[in-house]
Amino acid sequence: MARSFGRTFQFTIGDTTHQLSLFSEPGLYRAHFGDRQLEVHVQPISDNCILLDIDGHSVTVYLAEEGGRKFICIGGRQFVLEEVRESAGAGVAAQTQAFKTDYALVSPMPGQVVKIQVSEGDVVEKNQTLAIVEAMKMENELKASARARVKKVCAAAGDLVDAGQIIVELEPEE
Amino acid sequence: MARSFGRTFQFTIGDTTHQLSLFSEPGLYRAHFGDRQLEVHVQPISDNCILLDIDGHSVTVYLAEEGGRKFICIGGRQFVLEEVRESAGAGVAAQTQAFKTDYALVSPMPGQVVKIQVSEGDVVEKNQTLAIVEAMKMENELKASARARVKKVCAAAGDLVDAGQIIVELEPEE
Amino acid sequence: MDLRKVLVANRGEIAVRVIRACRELGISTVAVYSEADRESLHVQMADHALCIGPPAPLESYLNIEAIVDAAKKSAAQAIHPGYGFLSENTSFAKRCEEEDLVFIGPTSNALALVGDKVASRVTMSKAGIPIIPGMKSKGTDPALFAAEAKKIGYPVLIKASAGGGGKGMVVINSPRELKEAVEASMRVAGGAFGDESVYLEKYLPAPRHVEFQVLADTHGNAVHLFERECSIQRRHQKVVEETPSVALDDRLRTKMGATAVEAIKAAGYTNAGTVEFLLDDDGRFYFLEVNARLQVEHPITELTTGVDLVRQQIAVARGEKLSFSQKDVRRSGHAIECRIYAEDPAKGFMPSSGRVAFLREPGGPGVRHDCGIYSGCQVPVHYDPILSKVIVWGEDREAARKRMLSALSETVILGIQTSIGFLQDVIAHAEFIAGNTHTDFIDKYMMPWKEEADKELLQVILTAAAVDAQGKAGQPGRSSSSSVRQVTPWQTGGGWRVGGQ
Amino acid sequence: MDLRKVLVANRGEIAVRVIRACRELGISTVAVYSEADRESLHVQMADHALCIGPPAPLESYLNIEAIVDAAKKSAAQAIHPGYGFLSENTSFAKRCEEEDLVFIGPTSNALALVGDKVASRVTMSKAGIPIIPGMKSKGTDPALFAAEAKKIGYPVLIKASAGGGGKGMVVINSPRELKEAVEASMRVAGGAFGDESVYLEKYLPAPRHVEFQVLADTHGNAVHLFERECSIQRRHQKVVEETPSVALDDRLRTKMGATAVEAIKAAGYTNAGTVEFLLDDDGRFYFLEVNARLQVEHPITELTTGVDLVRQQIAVARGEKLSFSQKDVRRSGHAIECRIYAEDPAKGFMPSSGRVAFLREPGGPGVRHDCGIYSGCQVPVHYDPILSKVIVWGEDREAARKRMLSALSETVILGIQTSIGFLQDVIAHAEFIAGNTHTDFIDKYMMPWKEEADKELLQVILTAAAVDAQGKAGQPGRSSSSSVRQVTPWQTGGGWRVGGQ
Repeated sequence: MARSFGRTFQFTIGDTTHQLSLFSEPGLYRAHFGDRQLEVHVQPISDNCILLDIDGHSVTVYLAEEGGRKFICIGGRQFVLEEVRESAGAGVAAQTQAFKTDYALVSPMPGQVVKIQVSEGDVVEKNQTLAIVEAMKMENELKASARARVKKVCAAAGDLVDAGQIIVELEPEE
Repeated sequence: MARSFGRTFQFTIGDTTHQLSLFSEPGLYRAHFGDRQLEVHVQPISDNCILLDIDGHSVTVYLAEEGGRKFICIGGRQFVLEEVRESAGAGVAAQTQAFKTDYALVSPMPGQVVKIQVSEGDVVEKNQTLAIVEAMKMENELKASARARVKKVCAAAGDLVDAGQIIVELEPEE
Repeated sequence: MDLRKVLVANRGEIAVRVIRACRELGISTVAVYSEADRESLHVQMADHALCIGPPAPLESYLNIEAIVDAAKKSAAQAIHPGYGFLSENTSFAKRCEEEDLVFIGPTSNALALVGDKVASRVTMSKAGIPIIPGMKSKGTDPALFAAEAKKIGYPVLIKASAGGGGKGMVVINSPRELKEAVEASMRVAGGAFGDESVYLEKYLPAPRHVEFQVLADTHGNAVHLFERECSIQRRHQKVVEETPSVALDDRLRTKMGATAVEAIKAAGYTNAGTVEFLLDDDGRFYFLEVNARLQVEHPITELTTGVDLVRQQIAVARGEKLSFSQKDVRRSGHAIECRIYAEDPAKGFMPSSGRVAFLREPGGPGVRHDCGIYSGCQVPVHYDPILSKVIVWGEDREAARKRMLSALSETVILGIQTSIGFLQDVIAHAEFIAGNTHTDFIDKYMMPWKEEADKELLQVILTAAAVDAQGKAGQPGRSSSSSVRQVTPWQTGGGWRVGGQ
Repeated sequence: MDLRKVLVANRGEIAVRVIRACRELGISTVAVYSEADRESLHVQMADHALCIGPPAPLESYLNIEAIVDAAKKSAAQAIHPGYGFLSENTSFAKRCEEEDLVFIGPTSNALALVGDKVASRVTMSKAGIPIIPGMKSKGTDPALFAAEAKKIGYPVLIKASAGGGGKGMVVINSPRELKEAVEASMRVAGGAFGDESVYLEKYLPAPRHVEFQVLADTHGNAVHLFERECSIQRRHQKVVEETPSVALDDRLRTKMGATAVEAIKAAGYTNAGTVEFLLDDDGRFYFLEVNARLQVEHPITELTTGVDLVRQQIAVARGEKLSFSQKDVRRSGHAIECRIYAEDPAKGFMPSSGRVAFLREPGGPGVRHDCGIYSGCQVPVHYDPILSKVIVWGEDREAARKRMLSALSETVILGIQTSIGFLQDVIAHAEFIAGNTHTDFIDKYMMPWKEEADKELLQVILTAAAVDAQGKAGQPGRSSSSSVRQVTPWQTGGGWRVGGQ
């Protein structure tokens, strides 16, 4: 039996990081998850579709990469994955962090700032609305995820903002 | 007004060759057909779709290249074009010729030879069935387009043949 | 009257819907688009297309001057407004009348009456049709709202007087929230409808939302085309609609249908419209409003009655008489619609925008997909997040429900977040199966929600991702075996060596 | 009887159709595929997929052993045969019965009777149903055929006794052509059905082809679901089908429907089937054959009656009673189907194969697309050239006809030749509009045919090609103007200088 060489991958889905090792042989892949192993026959269909045969089950997977993330859809259900790469690890982690940080209020989507409800130096409480951003005709209230002090207001009503853009910088306030 | 530089194209559709010159300016193309001129705004939509605006008429054109030919579809009607290139001109002409020649019977589609109905040296009449090729469960009789003599039989029953492949070589017979 | 060219003053799936109807009638179409919509599907499908301004709705799809100008430039004889945008805008309808453009909808007078939610509440109340307790005049002064709220008791609901589609609607549970909510509602109403007046009514926490489709010609004939049950909502916007409603028996259906026709006649309303009711579990119903436009959910009525509503709209606009009367209207089977929004149901239905990297549409018997997107298109941030609608017909509710599940499972929209997975869970929910569809359905049964993969599915997802990542560096050869694929059962452990160890 | 897993012994659009029906019923599906079909759509849609052999049909889709083996390996309880291939193969049905696999179709006995065209001619003749003059026994000896042809007079028609779909059918105008034609027909019949016996009957040059859909359960109940008019044919294969037929009035419809039910009962036939008639312009009809399978054109019956035929097939196979009787069957509106073949109508309908570089499916209200292909798929040379079916429903024939034209105009299949343009010309033809649909329609009105572009369209095509070719070398910038696109009228001459001059 030929020895096969594998490659280890790490993907995050939401907040969770998953790891697997993939071994490839002609017409066959083996995926290892710790002590569990999956044997997979892969039939490429198109740029956005592969057909997997796993244990006699046929699974059609639709996939696309967009903005550095992998969108994977099976049975009409979509999952968004980010690959954690050794070199790019820090960057990805930092970006993920930016969305969760307690010390900056960032816009979770592209949109237009409707209203900023705080000023520099204000102390804000957890769940207090700091700003309102409109996207696709919906107003979205952006709330503080913890008690904090406003360090700097980085956007004004009417500004167009990108996803991930900092709107209000915060600093710890005990 | 800036001088614009054009490029001349030749396309064949069926047996007819058409020529035009195309001039491009920012956001606008001008196509010249002899003394007639078309001004066209082009909006690329995707790899297989462009949107033309011609004289206020909006025309969505679907296109793809496959096997060296351009497939162009407008309003559910498809046209197949071959570009005649200076250098490749001879080759294209020769290939086109192969389909029309009186001196070889070629398979017009990929398929399987069911029967060869002639032998070397036979004299065949116009419209005489020389061979039967099956494709997609349909038998297609291939007939002589003129009176001729069989020079060589190049395929046998059971052979898989490609489009354009010579099945029977013929020579003039008066 | 002969109509040969219609301008469609809308975008997305509804513009596509109207363009198709016109094409079938031999009417040529003019699309209008904002600068953000140059590559949009509706632009590709029309016979003519004109850019009417920058992305902001007020400068393009709500810009009456630009649209009237486009109609004149393109020699269009009529304008179909779709839903949203200018569809219920009295000034626009009036302007069309003045410019001798046929507005495919009610007259500006009828629109003014029913389009003013407060005025129509008053009208219906006078006609003896029950309305929800609340203000019978609109306003902008928060004190006015506070007084009325105090009188009828919290919770109350703020609504845009010119509104629709849930825009500007805010529920208020206590006096503390009132001022901010009134302001927010006014802001949204002003932006969306060009009219910032709002009003307040009693908030019924969990009614059903049942509406009747009506059609009225300009010769005094009016019919209803039965009801649509639209109770499944998020952010006061409908998500799932079905017909018939499980909550109506034939007696109640007949009564509500007759009331709907009465209401529409009382208002002097013509063309297609919808009379919305709130219905409680005791069979009491309250007039809510008239939607003076083609509704997003009109296809479920089309699938069960066989009446093409856009075609009827055009016939009425041409001055034709209705070709059928109430007794000719039959319905059969059951239809369900799911709206596919560009949004993330796991994050409070936050809108999502960007590029649709790949689209696969559902198909097959009884499945209709009214779609405004295509593989590779951009979903702009400026407009309603509705991407498409999956609509199914089945012999009965259960057949339709299963067909919807199947259709959603084959719908693929990659590159942005959508509600497809969430909708599958709604349709598969035991309470939905049981027909317990009230307006609080999503809050009560669906929240919080997340796309969850069990361990096996998760492993398949990760494997696919890894194979894809690997593939970018070079795929292994395709299987060349011609025998039945031999796959061993799920293995644990085994003698495989990790490369490098 | 509880069915949990069904093997679909077919490919292409019909396999997809059956898989969808099973999915809606909660039945899991097993696809089988030849080596040429590894990437086919039906393989992608099934829950399980097994390769059953090389591309040649006899070694895969007609390979009874391989299919029965696949059913056992995958623990399928039933087999749906689709149409064509083994769908009317008595040995296969018998083998399934022996192996305790449910064959979703008639019993092998009924199949043997109606599947033998000659035997069923005899049976029907005895039951007093009119048949076309010709042989009442099959054969292989050309002398036999010559004698019968001489007796009834030329032209005559050779048909495969086990056949269907026009395979092996040859019209003979003179004794000279007879021998070659009989041989060709036997060869095709042998290849397609595994049975090379053929027979001969009088050729009616221009009848209408009208068929009745029937459904019979295993409890003695049978109904018909009205007719389908299938007269538009090329190479004896249907191209356009519609229902209702313009040639039937209600009296004739009732009479033919009752005859169809009688015929099916006389044959002891169960499950879905079709009784085909030839109809002349004087209202005389002749029994042609029973198609003992789901027909390609079944969707037009589904759209007008609301009955899901595949679901009914499965219910009957489960041993259920029909849930409705003849008086419950209602039809409404008009439906038309166009078959999209991979073929070149400009070259004698020569099959086309290769890669589908791009697919755009038609959509919208009343449009159904039963499709077996996708963007990027290969169309193999080994099988029937049917790619998909565009099916439309409309309130009446003219509404359906216009909808079909609209749907075909938005269907795009690039990279291979298809019949889409040809079909548009059929549907738009004055004789089609007038309802003059006879089996010689295509020869009489459509031939020769070529996709023709007028001068203006030709210039647009060439411009698009040139822009595309140019684009490969670098596109000019997108239009950055935000104003209404200003386009001058078609210009002739002008001051533009050709580069280099």
